[in-house]
Amino acid sequence: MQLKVPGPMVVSDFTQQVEAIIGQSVSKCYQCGNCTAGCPAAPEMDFGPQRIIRFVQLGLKDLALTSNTIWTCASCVTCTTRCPQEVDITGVMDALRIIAQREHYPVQDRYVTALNDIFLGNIRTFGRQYEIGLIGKYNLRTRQFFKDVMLGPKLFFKGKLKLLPHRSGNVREVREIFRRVKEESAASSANRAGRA
Amino acid sequence: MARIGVFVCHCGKNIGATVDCERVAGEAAKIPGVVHSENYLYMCSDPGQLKIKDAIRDKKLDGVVVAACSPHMHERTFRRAVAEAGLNPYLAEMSNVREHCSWVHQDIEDGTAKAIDLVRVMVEKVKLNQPLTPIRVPVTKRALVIGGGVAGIQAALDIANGERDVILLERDPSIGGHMSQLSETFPTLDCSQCILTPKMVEVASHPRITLLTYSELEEVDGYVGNFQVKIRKKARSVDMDVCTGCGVCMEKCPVKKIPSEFNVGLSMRPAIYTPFPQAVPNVPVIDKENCIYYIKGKCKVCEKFCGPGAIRFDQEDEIVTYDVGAIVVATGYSLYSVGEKPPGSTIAGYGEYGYGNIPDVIDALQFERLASASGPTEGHMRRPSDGAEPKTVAFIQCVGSRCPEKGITYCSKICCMYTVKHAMLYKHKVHDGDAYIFYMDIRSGGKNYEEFVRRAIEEDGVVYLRGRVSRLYRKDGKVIVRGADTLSGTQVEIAADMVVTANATLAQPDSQDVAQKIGIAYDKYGFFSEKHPKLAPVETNTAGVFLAGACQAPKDIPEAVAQASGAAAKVLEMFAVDELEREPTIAVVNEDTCVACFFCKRICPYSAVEEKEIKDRDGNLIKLVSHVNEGLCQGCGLCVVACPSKSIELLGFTDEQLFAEINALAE
Amino acid sequence: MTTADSQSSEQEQRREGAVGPEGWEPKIVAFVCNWCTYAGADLAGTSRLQYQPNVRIIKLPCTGRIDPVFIVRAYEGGADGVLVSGCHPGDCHYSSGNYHARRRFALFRKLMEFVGVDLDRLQFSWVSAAEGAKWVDVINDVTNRVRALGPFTEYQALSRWWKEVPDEQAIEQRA
Amino acid sequence: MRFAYFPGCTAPGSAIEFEMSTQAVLEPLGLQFDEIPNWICCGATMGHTTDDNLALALPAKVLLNAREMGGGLEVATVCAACYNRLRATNYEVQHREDRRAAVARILGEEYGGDVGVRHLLDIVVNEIGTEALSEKATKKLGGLKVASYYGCLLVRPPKMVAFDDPEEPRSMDRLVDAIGGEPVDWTHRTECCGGSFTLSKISIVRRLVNDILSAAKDAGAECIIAACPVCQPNLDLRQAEVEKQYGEDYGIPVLYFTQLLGLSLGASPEAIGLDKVIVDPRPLLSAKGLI
Ligand SMILES: Cc1cc2nc3c(=O)[nH]c(=O)nc-3n(C[C@H](O)[C@H](O)[C@H](O)COP(=O)(O)OP(=O)(O)OC[C@H]3O[C@@H](n4cnc5c(N)ncnc54)[C@H](O)[C@@H]3O)c2cc1C
Ligand SMILES: Cc1cc2nc3c(=O)[nH]c(=O)nc-3n(C[C@H](O)[C@H](O)[C@H](O)COP(=O)(O)OP(=O)(O)OC[C@H]3O[C@@H](n4cnc5c(N)ncnc54)[C@H](O)[C@@H]3O)c2cc1C
Ligand code: SF4
Ligand code: SF4
Ligand code: SF4
Ligand code: SF4
Ligand code: SF4
Ligand code: SF4
Ligand code: SF4
Ligand code: SF4
Repeated sequence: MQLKVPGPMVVSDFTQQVEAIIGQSVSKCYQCGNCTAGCPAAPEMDFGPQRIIRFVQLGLKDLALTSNTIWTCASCVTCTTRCPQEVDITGVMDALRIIAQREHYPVQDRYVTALNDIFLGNIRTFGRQYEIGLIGKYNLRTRQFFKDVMLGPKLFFKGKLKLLPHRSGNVREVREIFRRVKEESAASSANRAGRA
Repeated sequence: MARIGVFVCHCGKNIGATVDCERVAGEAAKIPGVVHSENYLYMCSDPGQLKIKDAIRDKKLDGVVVAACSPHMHERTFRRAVAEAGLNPYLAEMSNVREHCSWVHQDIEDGTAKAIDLVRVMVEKVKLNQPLTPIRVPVTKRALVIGGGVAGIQAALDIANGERDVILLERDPSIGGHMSQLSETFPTLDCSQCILTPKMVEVASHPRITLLTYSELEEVDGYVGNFQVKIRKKARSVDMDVCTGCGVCMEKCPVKKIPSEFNVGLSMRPAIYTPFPQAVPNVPVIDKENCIYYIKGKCKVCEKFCGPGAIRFDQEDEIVTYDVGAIVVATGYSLYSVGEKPPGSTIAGYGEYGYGNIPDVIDALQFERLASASGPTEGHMRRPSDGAEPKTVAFIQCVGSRCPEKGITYCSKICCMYTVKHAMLYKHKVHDGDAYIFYMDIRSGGKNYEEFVRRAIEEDGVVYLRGRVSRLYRKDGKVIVRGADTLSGTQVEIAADMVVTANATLAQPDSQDVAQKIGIAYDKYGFFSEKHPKLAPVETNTAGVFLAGACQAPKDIPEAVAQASGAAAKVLEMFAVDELEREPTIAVVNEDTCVACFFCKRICPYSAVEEKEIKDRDGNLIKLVSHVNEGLCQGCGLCVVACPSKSIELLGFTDEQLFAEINALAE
Repeated sequence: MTTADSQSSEQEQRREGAVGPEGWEPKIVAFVCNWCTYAGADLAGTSRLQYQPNVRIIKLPCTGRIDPVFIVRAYEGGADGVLVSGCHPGDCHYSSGNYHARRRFALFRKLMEFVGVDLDRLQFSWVSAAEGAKWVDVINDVTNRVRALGPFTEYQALSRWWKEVPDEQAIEQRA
Repeated sequence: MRFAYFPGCTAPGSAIEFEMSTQAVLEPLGLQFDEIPNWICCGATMGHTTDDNLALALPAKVLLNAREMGGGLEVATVCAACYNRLRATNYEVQHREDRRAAVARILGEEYGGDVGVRHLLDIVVNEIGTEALSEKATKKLGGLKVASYYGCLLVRPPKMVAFDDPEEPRSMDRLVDAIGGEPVDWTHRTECCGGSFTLSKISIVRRLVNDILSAAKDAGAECIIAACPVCQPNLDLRQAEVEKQYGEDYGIPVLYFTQLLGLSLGASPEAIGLDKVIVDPRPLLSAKGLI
């Protein structure tokens, strides 16, 4: 691996892009490694959170966005809570996932994004979550037809899964929110691109 | 009418080339009040000075302006000459026509015009100058040293060996400070007690040193050369003159289970105790909070067994007052605790380390006691929970330091070095043990320090892991250490038998009170502020008060001792003269117009402004006014501008004088 | 270093571009502290650096000693520009005097702005005892700017205002 | 005490026993929870990992709906995940001008973070208080050894959510103590269970769940209580597969804290949904004479 600095590179666009989402400067990170040390998912990550923050500091966009780390992060907020420098690492992970999806980076982990899509799709349709639909659709999308097949009945017979979704009376409003969010996010990334 | 003399210097060609000195002298002669004006090749030479002296006598001058070089160069020279001629030296001023004029301009017209202006400014000022006498303050040639750690001990000995009296004030029952708790010291590994104890004994036996242990500072009054200090000698409940230090009382005392402060809770002490066997003075104190007699009214076992009959239950605190000329503050430091801090403190503990409740997680000072031959385990490595010899030890650096979230932002400076020392001492004692150090940086800038670190790694096999530790918890009698090594980019988990945390070095918790009593500044962490970070690192902003050791910033022993000797030299310098002479350009208050708003008091950086009561003959309070202590005032003039009723003047820079100067420049 | 000839031609050039009447030269009064700027100006001298001769120094122990009235008085006395210069923040010989001075100036400048006086007529700088060259730059800069403004005729407005609003709080309210 | 109640999506489904037991404790505790009309999902983890605007817009909408109920009601919720999202939204709009403006553009309405959000646990321990609780608890738990599991979202990040210490929380332990149980001292109170991966990354989940169960067992816990409908099923539903994978035998019932609370306040086992828990707690509770 090589980091090439072609010319003046004070703060890269990518760094600024992340900072605009988290509302904080990543320059505070002094690479102590505490985030990696306490991360429950670190053993499964290709780079620990500390190195992801470093990539962001140096503007190494491709490394950061193609790592499996950002999809392996459990959003447990352990890192942010213990970071001696108050860096919002969990927020950075979110920001990277958001950017990766917006900019259509090849997603390292389709399971996670598939789940996200279906989950949010459900909210859009029903205003609320529809659990059996979530599990069913998810398994179909990820082609894991038999996964958790044993858990389904357990829940079902305990009366914990409802066959019919329950809707919020707010569904129209919810769709409106989703529509405006899309506009807003498109506008803010356009803004950011414009500034760069 | 004023009688001013003006003397214009050519400085060879230095001034003469760009300033027409004759014309300047000629123009000066035309200024009202100037009765004598001349120019000469070298005013500072003997003949030049003689001209001034002669003119003063012949023309009965009451003011002198020398238009020459910068006053920073020759003001003293000319003031001395003027004084020799019998005129008050503060009636002479200089106009800077060389550095500020001839050397920076080339056009002779411009230069001459400017020189004339500069002379005019000074003439108008001098007309309003008043005779001043330098402030002379007598010096009490006795010093107070506060704090009996290695820094205070060194400062006290140096001053005492310079043949001056010293009062050494220590609040604990014995002197010695933190150094007496250390096992061996980096980078040479000499035994701390072995090198410190002789100095402690020397203090106790030095004829020039009055040692006040178990005593606290109550109050400081006065100013440089003339402080009055009040000290509370707390009741020891033991007669110092009678006690022989036999120690029988400590053996017999039925209270046995008080955690020893000296051993940082790793052993127990009785209610009557000396902190450690080599204590100086070797006289116990009774800890009244824990003594059965003081709690319940009966016991007195110690009294019964004390052969010489030294126990005094009825002893009371005693307030003593001393006059001292200088104060050395050497109150040292305290250590951060990973335990929860009281509400209101900006410093939080480490919840992820169990707030210090895991028994085999000890702090660095506890490790020193474990490693010390005179410690609770006689130097054997035994972990607190079960006394077993730990085979895997993890050391964690920067605990609380460089951690704005939970501790402080600064680097504690000494912990990198003492941690490597700890790992090394551990490896020397447990040959088959493993020592891991979690670090962020290794800061080893000091003579032979880096070599010491390399030795630990290369020869003793200490393993450094670069990363912080996120979590500690107990499992199966081990302490699980979850850390990281950022160099390999991996998470690290160690099942350790014992963990040692290098806790941040903090100021003493009461340092701000102490600073306020003495009237010195402190930073936001409570460390005392030096006068200048580079050029006056042992002085404070308060004349006559000096700093030594870790009370100013985290320091190791060599630095603490060096600063202590520096402070002692400063004290001896002050004591080399009988009177201190200070510039008389200080503030004075007009008590008639002062309205007692004390804006001046609030703004003065030197706490030189006091509230003064004006009483009538019967002692009834008439009014309160402001008063400037001439010993403390440094003459900055801040108060003058702050005063809404224009009741303060700065001598030598009065409003009247300054307006005269400004007006002199008007067309 | 420029020769006497080129120096005077430079001066002539300057005069050509000047706003003021023929032969007018700006008059600058500099209030400086004894410990930093005064010594910095000394250093400019010992280094034989050259600068424009329009400045007259008034020495004070500390910039904290400067009363805004001094500045008003300087303008009344015909100064076209005033410079206040002291130690860098944190370096004040009296530890905090320059902070107080800076605060006062901020307020005073607000007043000037309010009255409509060009702020280039009052400048503030930090020049340490080691900054002889900086002193030269500061003086040339101040002189040039004031020269570009021309003679200070509207000072009466300022002094009138000043007499009405003598204390800091009042300025703050006013401005 | 009256609150605007946000049940969250899991309450009527996979966490039905949490909902049932919550309803069962309200009256004895003197609490009135009025459901926010037409509430919508807060977006959960999926919201904030997909779009930063969506992450705030959905919860903000919920909070605006609550505000419309009038009376300056605070929102109460039992789901730690919802609690976390709602609190985070308040924090963000309070502290970031740009986020507040974006939310206003999306919702067509200003929201400044002024609707308070409380978790039921916070309300019980800090509003009702352990002393009052101890008086109301007619059926003491008889020294039942309980490991209180807080998980991530209830206590982290402290600046946004905390009513308790982020590393060493004790609210639930105090509650257990007040109703006569014995809170065990254990190490994994706040360790992550991998909740957000419960469907997508099962291997991580199993590892983390195993750590937690084993720590509870080591500490001698007879049961675990949770305050989050993501954690509870993770520890309960997956216990069998974890046991199989790691060759352990835990059999530790994992309950919602409201279930134990309900029990001590005299609710019937049916009312608090004890039959819905996968690792059946009834044998343990009946052996203790509690049901
Ligand atoms: C774990 C550890 C290991 C270390 N190892 C080494 C080492 O190997 N080598 C090395 O060079 N340095 C080492 N140090 C650093 C060393 O301890 C300090 O440099 C040294 O002790 C500083 O001395 P001091 O006199 O300034 O302060 P202290 O030792 O703290 O002494 C201050 C004294 O002042 C007294 N005091 C405080 N307040 C008052 C008051 N208000 N009135 C009266 N008395 C008061 C205190 O009771 C104390 O006796 C170590 C430090 C630690 C924590
Ligand atoms: C690049 C650089 C940057 C630095 N920046 C900083 C900084 O920002 N801040 C800071 O605090 N420090 C800084 N320092 C460190 C600083 O320079 C030293 O701390 C300081 O100069 C040491 O002063 P000294 O008097 O001990 O030694 P020196 O400055 O070396 O003075 C020794 C003097 O002794 C004379 N001498 C030597 N031998 C003899 C002899 N046999 N007989 C007679 N005279 C002799 C020499 O000619 C010399 O004048 C910097 C150093 C360097 C190299
Ligand atoms: S814990 Fe914070 S400072 Fe340390 S490496 Fe992680 S982000 Fe950087
Ligand atoms: S939030 Fe993500 S990166 Fe941070 S500790 Fe949890 S899993 Fe690891
Ligand atoms: S008094 Fe100053 S200017 Fe005059 S000769 Fe002496 S050094 Fe030169
Ligand atoms: S027994 Fe008496 S003499 Fe001996 S140490 Fe105790 S007090 Fe002193
Ligand atoms: S009187 Fe106090 S100090 Fe003396 S022996 Fe009894 S308990 Fe100990
Ligand atoms: S000296 Fe070393 S261990 Fe101590 S705070 Fe500084 S870097 Fe950390
Ligand atoms: S500021 Fe002036 S009026 Fe006020 S107390 Fe001081 S001297 Fe007196
Ligand atoms: S001149 Fe300065 S030091 Fe003296 S009293 Fe006034 S403010 Fe204090």
